Amino acid sequence: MSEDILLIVIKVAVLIVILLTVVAYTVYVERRIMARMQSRIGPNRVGPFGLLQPLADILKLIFKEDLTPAGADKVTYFLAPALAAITGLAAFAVIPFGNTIDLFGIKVNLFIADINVGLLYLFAMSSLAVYGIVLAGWSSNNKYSLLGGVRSSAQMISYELPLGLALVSVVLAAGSLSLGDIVKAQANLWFIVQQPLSFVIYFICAIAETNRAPFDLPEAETELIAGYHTEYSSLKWALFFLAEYMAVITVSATAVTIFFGGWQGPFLPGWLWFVIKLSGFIFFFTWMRATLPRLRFDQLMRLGWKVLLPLAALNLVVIAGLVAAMGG
Amino acid sequence: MLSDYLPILIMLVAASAIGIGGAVISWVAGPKQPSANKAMAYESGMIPVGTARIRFPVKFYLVAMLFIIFDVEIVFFYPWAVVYKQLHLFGFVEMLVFIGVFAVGYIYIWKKGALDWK
Amino acid sequence: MTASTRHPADTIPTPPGVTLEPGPDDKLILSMGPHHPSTHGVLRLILELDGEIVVHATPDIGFLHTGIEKTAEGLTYQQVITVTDRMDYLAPLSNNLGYALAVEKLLGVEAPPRAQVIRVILAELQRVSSHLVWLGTQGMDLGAISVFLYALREREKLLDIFELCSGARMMASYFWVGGLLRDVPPQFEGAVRKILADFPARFDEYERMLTHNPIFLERTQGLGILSKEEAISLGVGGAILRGSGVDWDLRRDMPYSGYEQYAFDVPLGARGDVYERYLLRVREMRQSLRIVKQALDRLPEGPVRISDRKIMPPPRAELATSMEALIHHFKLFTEGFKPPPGEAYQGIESPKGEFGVMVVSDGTAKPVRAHFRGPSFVNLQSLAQMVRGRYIADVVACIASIDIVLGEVDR
Amino acid sequence: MSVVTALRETFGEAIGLDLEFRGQLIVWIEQPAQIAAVCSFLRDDPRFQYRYLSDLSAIDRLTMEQESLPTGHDPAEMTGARRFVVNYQLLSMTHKQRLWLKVGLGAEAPSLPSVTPVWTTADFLEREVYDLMGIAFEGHPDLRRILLPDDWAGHPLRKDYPPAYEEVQFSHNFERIEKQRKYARR
Repeated sequence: MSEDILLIVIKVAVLIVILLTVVAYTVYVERRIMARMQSRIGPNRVGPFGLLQPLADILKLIFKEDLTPAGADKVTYFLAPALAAITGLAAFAVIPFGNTIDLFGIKVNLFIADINVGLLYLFAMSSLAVYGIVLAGWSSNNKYSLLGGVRSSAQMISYELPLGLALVSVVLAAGSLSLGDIVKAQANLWFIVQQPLSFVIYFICAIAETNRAPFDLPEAETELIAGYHTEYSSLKWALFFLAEYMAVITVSATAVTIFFGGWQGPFLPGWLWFVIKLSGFIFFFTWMRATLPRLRFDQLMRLGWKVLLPLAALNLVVIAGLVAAMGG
Repeated sequence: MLSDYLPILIMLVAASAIGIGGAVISWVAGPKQPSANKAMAYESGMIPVGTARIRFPVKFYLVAMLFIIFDVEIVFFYPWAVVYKQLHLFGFVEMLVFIGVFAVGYIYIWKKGALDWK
Repeated sequence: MTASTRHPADTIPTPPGVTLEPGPDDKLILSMGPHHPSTHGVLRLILELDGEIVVHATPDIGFLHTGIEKTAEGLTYQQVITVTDRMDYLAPLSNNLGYALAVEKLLGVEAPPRAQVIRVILAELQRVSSHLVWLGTQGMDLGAISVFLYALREREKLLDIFELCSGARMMASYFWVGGLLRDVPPQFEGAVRKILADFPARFDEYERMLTHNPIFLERTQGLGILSKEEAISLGVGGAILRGSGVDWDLRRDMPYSGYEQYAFDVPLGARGDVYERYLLRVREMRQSLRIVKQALDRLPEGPVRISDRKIMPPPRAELATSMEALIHHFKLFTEGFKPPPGEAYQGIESPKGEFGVMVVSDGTAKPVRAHFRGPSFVNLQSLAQMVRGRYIADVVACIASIDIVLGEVDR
Repeated sequence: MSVVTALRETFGEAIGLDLEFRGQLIVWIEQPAQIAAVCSFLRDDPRFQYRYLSDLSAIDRLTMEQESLPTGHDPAEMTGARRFVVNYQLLSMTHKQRLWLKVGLGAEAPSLPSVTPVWTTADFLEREVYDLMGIAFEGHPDLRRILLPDDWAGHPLRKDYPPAYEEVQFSHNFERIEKQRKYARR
């Protein structure tokens, strides 16, 4: 092992603090951008340009009453938001967000762990996140929550297959499941250029995975009030928000890593390139939320099973053929 | 090899601290004035009729079953993809056969109408 | 008469046929509304669900009942105008118009030409403003939140015009029996012309966001279908009726307020689904602007109130010089005018369908009975039919396409 | 053939007074039991095609002065046998014509057949009349209160149901206030 445990602990602590800050400010930035797109102003009262708004929101939520509805399954109700947040945060561990840098003479790798099944680990974490939602929906003893939870599982079984299949072709081209290796494999050519269709399929599924518009079915507020988190208040509610925005950041980071050459780029340091590419994706998520209507969940299921899945399989065959033809 | 996973473990512990800690903080810091009305499940401002704990008819049950089968099949692609470049043409043909089997199953369930759930 | 008793908190009235406890077939009874983001106010729907599929939907209304018809019986004819504002609060001027025309019919008088033309201009602008709110909520209920903000931004400009004329943005009470509250200010024409110039491009903008949007098409086409026969039997009006292929518009077929002098098309659909209603309403907004343009071009000079001092008060300036004017003024604002005994029914094409007013007079200064036929109230009946066997998400789309205003449903 | 003539031919005695007031054709139906049949006839007859029911409402004539009744109202039996009047606004889209049907009902437990089999739209409209005026419609599939809570007492649009406010007295409305007094809340 090249790094000692102390360094790892420090890195984890710093990363988590950064992630929490990024989530808070992603919410702020999203609100500002959406407001601008909708000819509104957005939060601008707390601090300069409203920059302290996220802090104010969190403080408010900490001091809100923590309600547990009658008839709720108390343990599950308590653990569901925690589960959602834990999987959301932990998934980021395998993402390489920069090159190795020198810090006070110590070589620091800008990732927590580059395990050889990094991609599978990402899948595992994102699939586990659904449990947080389903359990929250079920344990609340609220019909709207229940419907939201059920929708979430319906959504999961629709997008997960094409998502998995679309990434096989990337693994095929990179020859590794390690995200670090996948980044290195794109040193000359980004995979978005080589496999645009894989990216499109991946990205559509990724939006569904984050429960964001136009696939925000489990919490469709005009249909299910707030879906699975109808009954949640205070920081527990904030944990769901944390999980959702972490998911946005993670899938965006994954897209950057797998298709856009990761942290690689000319002139600027690696981590800055990573942040720039990531911001682009977050802006895109916001843009879609402001633009698109919402699909119905049977339509999403049809899209996943009848359009994306065959397309992903076809894409895989073509890519495999090309790789084989180029002498692999 | 296994020590590669130590950072992951540390990350999980830290994330758990945030997740569970967050839930505990609000429980400690927030006011507590429970009342029967507050504890009532929210149903658009009306008193809920019946319970949410019913045997919920999950219409996409069959699709969920199929999902598990297909998901397992897709997982099989991964090890193959990792070593694909060493397998050369054999790997390609082998994959074609596997995708063929996959496609037959897929077309079968489509034709059977398992995907047109209602 | 004993005072009424409200429901004790632990019981909810449920319609017959709706079982409270889920039976062996696992039906979920879900109360959608009155406090729900997309029931457009306080509509309550009792949904009987099989999974996410609606087996049966029963509207439960009355949460906003304010007894407008009873209140009207205690007001003089002119005062009733203010309560008509509060029915369809997205189109108060249409309500004013229907009521003013009904009482004018009862009296046997007609508003002066200038007043009639101004009424047409404002009623059509009101139609546009009502449709804009509908467009926004239809978009928002389907998840396209930006459309809502754009539509309301444009509506603000229309409300500015109403404010210019009447001093109030929503509850205008501008159309009086026998004319208008007062003449329009000099800036009026310029302001309306600016709207005529600006709005078509705005409508194009909304259409770019929705008309060919695949998700929007997927969500609205083939949904909430009413056949021609069903539409007539259900008595629905406005875009719902025309969307089902019934070629009927009171402005054209039973003209009032001089609508026969304007050239305009009545958009007609055939499929009768939510998408068709969307298309029709957007086209109706363009036609309304066409009418406004014609009316503005021919706006005649002259008084905006009838000269009959027994009905309309004299101009303020006269009060200082004429004793008779003072008496008239006093009598009108304390006692009101007295129409002859009789009854009148007047239907107008409000943005949502036929808005009907029946007034009954016994020769005193207050109506014995004023009945309002709210189009939203009647249109709401079609909801149960539209959503049967569809998903919860479709219920939301259907409610939005009916374009109900609960102030009018509950009155 | 005018619609009144046709109605008299088909229903005879059941059709009462007909008159025209301010361009509105008003026809009284003397036998309330016949109303559904009359409506059904008017809807289906190819000559008239009153296929659209615009409105359905009711009037309580309890406080109306005999001499101040609108044209066509029979002063003789105002408050007793025909205290309530139910109005039907029929619309013929083919002929662009309206027809106003009126049915008088007695003060005691007023009821008449429902027209819901003729027009679906009568469902809510009849429930509203039932709720606010207390007129029962026989054969209505679901006759419940619609606007008021189910356990509300009384029917607010009746004239003997007091409004919740007191009218300001002027010399011109003493009589009216006096008349309302006996129904006022104690």
